[in-house]
Amino acid sequence: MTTMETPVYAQLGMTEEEYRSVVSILGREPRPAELAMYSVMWSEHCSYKSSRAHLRRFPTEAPWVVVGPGENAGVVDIGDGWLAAIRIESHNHPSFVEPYQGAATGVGGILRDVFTMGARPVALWNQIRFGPLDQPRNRYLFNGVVGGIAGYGNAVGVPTLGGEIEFDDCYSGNPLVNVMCLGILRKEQLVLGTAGEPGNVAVLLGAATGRDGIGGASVLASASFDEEAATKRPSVQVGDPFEEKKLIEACLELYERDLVAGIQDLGAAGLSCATSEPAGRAGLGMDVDLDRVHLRETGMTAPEILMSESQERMLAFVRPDNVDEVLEVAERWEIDASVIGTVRADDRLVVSHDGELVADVPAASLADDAPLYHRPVERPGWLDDLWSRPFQPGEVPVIDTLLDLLRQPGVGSAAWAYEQYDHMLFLGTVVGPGHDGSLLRVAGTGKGLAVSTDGNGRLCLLDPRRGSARLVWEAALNVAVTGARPLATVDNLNLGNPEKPEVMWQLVEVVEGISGACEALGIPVVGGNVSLYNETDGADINPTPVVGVLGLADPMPALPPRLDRAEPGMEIWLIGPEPTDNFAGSHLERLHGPAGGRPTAADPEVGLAVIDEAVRLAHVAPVLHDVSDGGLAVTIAEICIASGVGATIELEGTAELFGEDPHRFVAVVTPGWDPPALGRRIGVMGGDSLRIGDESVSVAALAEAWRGAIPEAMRS
Amino acid sequence: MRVAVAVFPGSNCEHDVVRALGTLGAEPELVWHRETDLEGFNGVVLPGGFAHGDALRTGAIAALSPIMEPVRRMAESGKPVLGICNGFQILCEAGMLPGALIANRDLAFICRFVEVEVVDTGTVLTAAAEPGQMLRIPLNSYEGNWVDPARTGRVVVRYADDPNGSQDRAAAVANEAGNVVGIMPHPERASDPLLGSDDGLVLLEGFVRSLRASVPA
Amino acid sequence: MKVRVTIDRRSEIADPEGHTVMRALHDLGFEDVQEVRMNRVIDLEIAGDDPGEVRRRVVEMCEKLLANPVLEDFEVEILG
Amino acid sequence: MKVRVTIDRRSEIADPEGHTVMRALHDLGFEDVQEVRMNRVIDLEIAGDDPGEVRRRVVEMCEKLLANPVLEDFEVEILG
Ligand SMILES: Nc1ncnc2c1ncn2[C@@H]1O[C@H](COP(=O)(O)OP(=O)(O)O)[C@@H](O)[C@H]1O
Ligand SMILES: [Mg+2]
Repeated sequence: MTTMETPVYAQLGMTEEEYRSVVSILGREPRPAELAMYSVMWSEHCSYKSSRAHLRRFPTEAPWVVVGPGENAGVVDIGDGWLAAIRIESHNHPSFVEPYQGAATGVGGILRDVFTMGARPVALWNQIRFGPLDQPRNRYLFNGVVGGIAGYGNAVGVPTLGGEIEFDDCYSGNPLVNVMCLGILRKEQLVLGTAGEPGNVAVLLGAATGRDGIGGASVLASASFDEEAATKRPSVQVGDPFEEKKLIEACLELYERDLVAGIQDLGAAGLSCATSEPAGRAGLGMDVDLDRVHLRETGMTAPEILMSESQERMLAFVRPDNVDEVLEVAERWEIDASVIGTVRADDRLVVSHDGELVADVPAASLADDAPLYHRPVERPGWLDDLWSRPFQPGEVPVIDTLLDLLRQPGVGSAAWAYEQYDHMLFLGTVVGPGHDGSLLRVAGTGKGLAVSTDGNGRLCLLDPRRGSARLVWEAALNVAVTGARPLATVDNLNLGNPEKPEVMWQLVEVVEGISGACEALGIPVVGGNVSLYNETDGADINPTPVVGVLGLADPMPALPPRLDRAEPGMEIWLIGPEPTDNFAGSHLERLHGPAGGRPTAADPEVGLAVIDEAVRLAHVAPVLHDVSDGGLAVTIAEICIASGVGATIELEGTAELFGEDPHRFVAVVTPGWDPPALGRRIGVMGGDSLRIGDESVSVAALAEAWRGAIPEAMRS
Repeated sequence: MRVAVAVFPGSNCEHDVVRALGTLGAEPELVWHRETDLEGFNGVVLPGGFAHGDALRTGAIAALSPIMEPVRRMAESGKPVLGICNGFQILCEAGMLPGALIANRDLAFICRFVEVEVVDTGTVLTAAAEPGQMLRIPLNSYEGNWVDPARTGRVVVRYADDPNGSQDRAAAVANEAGNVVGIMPHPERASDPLLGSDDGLVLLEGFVRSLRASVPA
Repeated sequence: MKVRVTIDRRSEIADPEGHTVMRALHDLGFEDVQEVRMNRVIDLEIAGDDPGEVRRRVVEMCEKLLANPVLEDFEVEILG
Repeated sequence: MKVRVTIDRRSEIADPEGHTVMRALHDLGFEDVQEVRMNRVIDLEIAGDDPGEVRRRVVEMCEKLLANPVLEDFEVEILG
């Protein structure tokens, strides 16, 4: 019925006003294929129409930035002729529809963003969030997502070094699945997503095109989520890590042999995006012949081919005299390739199908003329109420509280997940999952690259600006405890419905928080992603920005700190500011009830001094571990568990032991060292129990609680 | 002392194997799976990964690759042939080692260090180890559960604890002659203390020693 | 009772594994293979002797766990 | 021609997948399930119109690649 009345543009998710601007760009009514292209390119997911204006706030420049936001991945110079490429993406809605394939195709997509730049992907991370595991549906989603990440990442042959897992009611109807990838490349191998010059030939590489994802990822990620989800199911994309592996190797060979002028991955918006963006960036146009696209299904229409989100495809732009060689490389790696177009000297994107013209539009207009919304922004009225009700725990039983915290699936060991991921491939993982930041050695340079990602929806609900700034500081400190200095940031802004002014306010605050912290740290934002409409049946998720900080350890410590290197007799030091009595957003608060209060703000001056100290200590201390989820007591317990040694701690008080204020870390050192300025000695390693004040618990009992956290919850 | 490291579409540990063997004085060379001639090599390694995406059964398609003909000839003439992880699976599928590898008992991919014991030092992989020697080496597989209905396999390395349901706790298995060996954990990943262990070196050294003793094909 | 459940991936959903197997068959000289789809069979032994009731139970199992409704169709066959 | 190959893991060989599924079914309250075996089906489309010849070809494919004689038995069914 509705199809009779609803205009096609509206069925494709376009507003009337957007439709009118297409008409005015073209000077006529669009043809069906043209409308299809504009609708996907102008979706929220592809055009950032609600967020773009605000993202300009990010600091994006530094002398070491080679490519900032705007390309498929950010690229920074790490010296000795090497570059690092990094990017983060979300696959939230597809993972809710089909957790295994949703997560798997998310991994596939982020890998393509990185090897599109000429880089070999060397490591993956994931940041995943679900509702509580006592609900079977959440267990199903968690299991499927971890399975999909493992299934794809392992088979494609890129190690997954970790990430983070958070559980909260607000994700029950809307899990978050973010994935991040790091690649490295030689300077001369950098490739951009440009069509190059007129006459260049477009070669489509990889999987055959089917009806996958039509009305899929970009539409799914650009509208609210409700029961209608079921009807969107037929478009589920299926990942093929084997195809992607061959595609990676083939593309890297093309770059090495200097056979491509530019290349673009096919992600959301498929061919529509992969043809128009590179042409638009070059200020040129392109002739595209859809009859030459290798298809998986028969009877596909032009709009379907243009909108298809079939995975594992790349579009390479090649000088005519190199085409044969490119096709040979493809054949040797056993991937399909077809020549589908030629770059034009003017700015028109001209598409034909079945021998007929189906589209003729200005190429750049699909990206550049996308709508830009300045949606209303309003601070939520309920915030003051939340701030006025801080959680005040008073004195708590230390060991029972510690064990309760260790049993939380969001605090206890994540080994259940990361032992399903190959995290050792390439012999580069010096510090892998289960520590703070990951540390990879860069072969032949004496350097290390460190990465940490952090998110905390609850903290950001209570204060999106302070919360998101603290994420940057936390990630930076995590990188520093491996001996690396922060170099660049990527961010993934997972938020609710932008048509609500409160959600737009959260967006603005989050951008401000991240920007402020990055400026204080002197690091640029080199890329990111925005995922909006994370709401189900009208309820928005907590604002959940995720930040990833990349750091460079130069030189890499000879023996970088690890949690498992504490030995009896070593001293335990706490470095950082005195605690406050603020538990807003902490795990102790989560244990006891609703969120309340206003989180402590980061202190840039202290933050920088602490980071300096961490980098220095990373060259001498066997163990460095930052104080975060669960507070100091959990930090110490994790060192005891990993090292299999007890400890005696001479500290008391709920704030000292369970507070989660920023800028604090623990160092375990051999006695007689040079004490740090911001530090105090808080205890000593030894025995087989952890003793805090006059309470104590065996390390075995701590380990049992901590290791069992997720497995027990999954069995429930 | 040239050793071929076979590369199938979907292999991913080939560079790691080259690096580890290279530091031990061998001359490893990558060889694409379509190669039909391994003349001049003293031995061959089938590295880990997901050849052909593990489609159908892990190792099944790779076992029929052109390169498996010369690999088989090498094995028959007594030269050292080593399969690591996916390589072990390929050797079983090719019928060059007894049994087959099925999904892990708990139906999850396992990536972590495991303890193993060398129980047979009479093979090309274990020649440099002591009988009973305990090693800490990473396991990294979904189909690491070895079954051998005919019970003809020669178990040469055994898990200290059973991580995956493997028959006889087998972590490595050899043919009767001891020159063809498949191992599920990755010795090349335990080749540097900075990465957590160098216990795999004693195995790779045994293999390199066997290469040295082998005359090129 | 013995029950056989056949679970087929819906034809519009990509089947990369089937595609890889087809390529391998072509490589082995079986060029007459035009399509390969990988599907699953689950054989169950169920306590009970009322075929209607057993079928109802198994359909419920398929809907809850055995088949993935997003990707697959299933068929239940009572073997007796 | 459409051909269906059913590949059954022999009953004496462990089936961790079937075992896991059975446990999951028990957890969901389907306690009447006494055994679960996971097998696979390969659906092929083969050029040719002589059923005998097509069957011969497919049996050859099974022997060469599709089934592993150490673990599995196979059955070929011409669907037409
Ligand atoms: N939150 C953000 N912070 C910084 N850069 C961003 C953010 N969101 C998007 N970007 C940048 O905008 C560009 C376009 O992103 P997108 O269209 O999603 O790329 P792709 O098609 O490769 O997924 C990218 O360079 C990305 O890094
Ligand atoms: Mg991209």
